[in-house]
Amino acid sequence: MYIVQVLINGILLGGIYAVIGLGMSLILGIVKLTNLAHGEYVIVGAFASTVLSEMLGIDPLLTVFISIPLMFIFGYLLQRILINHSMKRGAEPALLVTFGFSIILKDAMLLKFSPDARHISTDYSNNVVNVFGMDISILNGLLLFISIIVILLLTLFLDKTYMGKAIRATADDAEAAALSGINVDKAFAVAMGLATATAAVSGLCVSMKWTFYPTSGGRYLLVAFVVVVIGGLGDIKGTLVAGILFGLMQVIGGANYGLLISYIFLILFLVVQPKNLLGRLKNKGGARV
Amino acid sequence: MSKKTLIYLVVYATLGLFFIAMALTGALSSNVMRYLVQIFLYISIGEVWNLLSGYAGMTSLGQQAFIGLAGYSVAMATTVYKIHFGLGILIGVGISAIVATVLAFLLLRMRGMYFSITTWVVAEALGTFFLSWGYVGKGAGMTMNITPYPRVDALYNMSLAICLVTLAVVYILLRSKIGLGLTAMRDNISAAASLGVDIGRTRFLVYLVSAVITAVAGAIFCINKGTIYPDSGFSIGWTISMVFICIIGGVGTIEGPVVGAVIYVLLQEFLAHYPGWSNIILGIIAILIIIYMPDGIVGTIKKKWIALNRKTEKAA
Amino acid sequence: MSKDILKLENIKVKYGDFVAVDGVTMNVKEGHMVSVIGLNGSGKTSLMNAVAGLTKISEGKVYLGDEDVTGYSSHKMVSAGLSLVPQGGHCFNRMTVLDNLIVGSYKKSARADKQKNLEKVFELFPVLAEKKDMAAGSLSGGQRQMVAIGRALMSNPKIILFDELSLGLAPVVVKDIYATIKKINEIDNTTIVLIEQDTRRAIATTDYSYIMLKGKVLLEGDATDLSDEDIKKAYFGI
Amino acid sequence: MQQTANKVLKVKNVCSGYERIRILNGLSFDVYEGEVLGVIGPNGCGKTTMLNTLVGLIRIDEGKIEFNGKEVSKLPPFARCGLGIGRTFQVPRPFVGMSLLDNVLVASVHGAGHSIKDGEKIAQECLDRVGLGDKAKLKAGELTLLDRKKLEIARALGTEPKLLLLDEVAAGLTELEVTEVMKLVEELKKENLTIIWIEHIIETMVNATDRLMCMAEGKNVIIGKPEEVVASPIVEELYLGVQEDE
Repeated sequence: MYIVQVLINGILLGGIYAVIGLGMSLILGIVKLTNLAHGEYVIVGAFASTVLSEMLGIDPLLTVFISIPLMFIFGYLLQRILINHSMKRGAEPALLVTFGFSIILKDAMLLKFSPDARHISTDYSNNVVNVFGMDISILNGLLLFISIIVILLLTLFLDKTYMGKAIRATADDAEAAALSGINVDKAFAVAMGLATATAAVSGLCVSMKWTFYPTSGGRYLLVAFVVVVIGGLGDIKGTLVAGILFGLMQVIGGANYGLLISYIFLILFLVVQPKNLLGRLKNKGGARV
Repeated sequence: MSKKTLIYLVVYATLGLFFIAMALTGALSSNVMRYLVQIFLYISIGEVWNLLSGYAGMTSLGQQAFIGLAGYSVAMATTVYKIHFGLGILIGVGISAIVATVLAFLLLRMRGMYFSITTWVVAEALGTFFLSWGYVGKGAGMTMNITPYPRVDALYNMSLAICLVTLAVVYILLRSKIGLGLTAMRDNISAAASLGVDIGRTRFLVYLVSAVITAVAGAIFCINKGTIYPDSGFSIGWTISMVFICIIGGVGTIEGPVVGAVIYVLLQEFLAHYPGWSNIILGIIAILIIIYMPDGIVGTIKKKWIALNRKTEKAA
Repeated sequence: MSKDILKLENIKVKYGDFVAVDGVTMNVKEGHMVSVIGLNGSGKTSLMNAVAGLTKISEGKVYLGDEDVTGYSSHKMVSAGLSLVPQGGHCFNRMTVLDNLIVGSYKKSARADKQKNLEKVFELFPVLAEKKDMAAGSLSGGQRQMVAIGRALMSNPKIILFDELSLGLAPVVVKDIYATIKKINEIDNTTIVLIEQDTRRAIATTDYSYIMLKGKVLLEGDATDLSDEDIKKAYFGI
Repeated sequence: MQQTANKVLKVKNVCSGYERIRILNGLSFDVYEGEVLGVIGPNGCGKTTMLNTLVGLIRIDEGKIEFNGKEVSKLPPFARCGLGIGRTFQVPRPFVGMSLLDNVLVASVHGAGHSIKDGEKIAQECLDRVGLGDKAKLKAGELTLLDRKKLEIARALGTEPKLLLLDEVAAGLTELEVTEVMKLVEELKKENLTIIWIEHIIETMVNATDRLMCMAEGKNVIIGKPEEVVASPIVEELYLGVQEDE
């Protein structure tokens, strides 16, 4: 029974990890940019939820309706004004610009919010329901639900809308996309906006689930990397599976070794094959995911 | 030896001798010495990061691994084993060299962002490991137990020594056969490979040299601070400083990191008056330089200089 | 009867100090099929990429109808009515054939005609209708070329530039695609510019031809003006 | 005469390409010692890919490359260079931040294995041979295209190759400049180097090469005496297209 409980906890956490990885995955897969500031975006999202729920006195879950559009505009403008420009100088300058940006954001948050630990707690934070003898945290369930909604909406957007198709086309072949009438700079900016919008959601999850600091960004950036590398670039379903895998690692490893296990896993992974595991298994026809 | 080489050597030797003489005569106030310690150490780690990123195309975000390893080596040597801190530095260098060699097997197969990310993850993993390792005091860290504790002039001598050694090593390396290949790799890697440069071996050597020098400088940094804990020793902040120094000064030149380190330390000192703002302003400066002055200060001046020379030649 | 739809005035394209196109002037009449012929390195692809806004024009002017479109980026060119089908087609390999075509109707003014244009494309290339839900990357080279052509048609272009359609394709497939292009030209009176290495086929199919060598137009004229001998002399020097 | 000469290079059924696109598709040919083998073929037929595969910049998927009786198919580029395969790039890739002398020095030190001191002398000689001797101190980034092309050749010579691969040395140059580069290659021929030479100007290739190979779709279509190859119907068809009466 204990094992089933661990599995359930891991899967519930997996949704959060998947959304954290999702934003990273979008940018890597579409814009072909390693965004070292993604962890800070998550923390910005966490502060956004904290501040909004305090200021407006609303349930933290509702803050996403404000923080998502705000974060989208933030990401869109950032890409349009700054990053598109630096990407024309090559991959490395762009990488370093995002690195610089992560530092600026982190210290700006330190300045504004002090280095203290933060956490949003609600009346239902610690409530548990019992289903078939298993304890299921209501909060974890809610967060998983939100995560899945976000993943679904994003998939729908990319599959069904003109802009979504344009973004996928740009990811496949930017030159051919431009020749089809797509403004590639704009497509990139929308993709970045979507990525920062997912960070608003992961920020909410982080703020309700754990304590966070202005300096926590690096940790979530690494989480995002692990999820992306395992799940594959720009592969949304793969990201969900990888998120759950990561969640299980955390639950099994516990507070002390969870992170370490995933780091080692990631390193081994990168060494063996810097592509993605799920994709490879798919190609070989071995995995059913 | 060309005229240019001679000028370089004379300038370096004069500066080196000047700083040595300053130490011997005791003409410097301890305050000035404190800045110079920082500058010398940052020059050292900046120079080797420049070798890695600017020449060999290996943008490492995990050099702090070697700073942490060396710092902990000194701390362990002096507190647990009660041996001289110099021996501790040597042990730190040895451990760093071994770790670098093992890592090289994994890292040198990777390209671009995968290399960058893996170096960072390795450093983070080490930090996380030390955080939960009771033997090294977990998150609380350790205090250097050195008696008598080295004073600022001793630290000055040590950091001046490592700085001069680093510059000499980098200079000789770049002048050697390996450096020739390395500079070629910087400009065009496939052409270099086609002309007979062994890319893999060159990369390994550069990685090893950078690990060793970063370890020595890191050990002195930690002795200067007096304590080490996982969040300081394995902090990404070390890499941030290296990146800034090289971007501001200019990657791919010897002089770049020297200029960058001086500006970095002075700027940080100046920005200390505005607590909390220093990294923000440094970050903005770095981004502006990447976009508008991609060759850094030294590179831009060099280009302007060449353009100016050409103009006067044409005019003549 | 017809006016010029595309006018190139003394176009130069440089990459650094490499002069790829060295002062080319062309006038393409509305509804015509025109070919630009040359060996590789002659500058014909550089010229077309620059006209379509993929690379920068160093000197000269481009007019589309009466509009000065010099220096327009690619997506603005498409909006203005000029499409380029690049060398090798370049499909969005991970997207379905249908999605590839829909992306072609991305520009605002073409969206309303999406259904009509889709039907037209499927009529021209029935095989694409059969495979519309397959990933473009899984198609054969000729079929990918069809997707690229269809995608260009989806944007209601006034003029389409085709860069080396026959590259790497089997002769039978090439013949089919050429026939289809002729049809496109006839149905909608769409102006066509073919960039080709295959001299004889190009001259025989089009109304007017430009032969380029080393960045310049060497010969121009219609099929009666350009003899095999002239061309051989230009190419082989014999 | 050629038939009795040694085979320097044997290429057997070689396949290679990028990621999922296969460009060379069963390419086979031999090169005899001391000859100049010209390579022509329409755009996209795999000429440059062939050079990249021969020097090891692109991994070989199938087939075998033998150089002087030794299989080199799996060796990294620097090792093949050390055995004596030198090449130029179609679009020159100078080390822009280094002087011309240092550019060639990389070749003579790493490729040919000289000490820096000896290497400098040899590098200067190589620069003299291509007519860049007086510009040795200039930075390579400041050169005109013609001089960059010459530098490509000087660097390739610096590796002291037994087999020299030339990739479109004339592309992008004006007529006058082409003549100058051609003269340079003529001189190299006299030194009994074995050369594989890709070029588009068929006219010059007919005069300047001993044998001519025409490629299409990653294969060797025809190889033989230059006049015969140019006159063959296959080549005419490849370049001019099929004669059709419509």
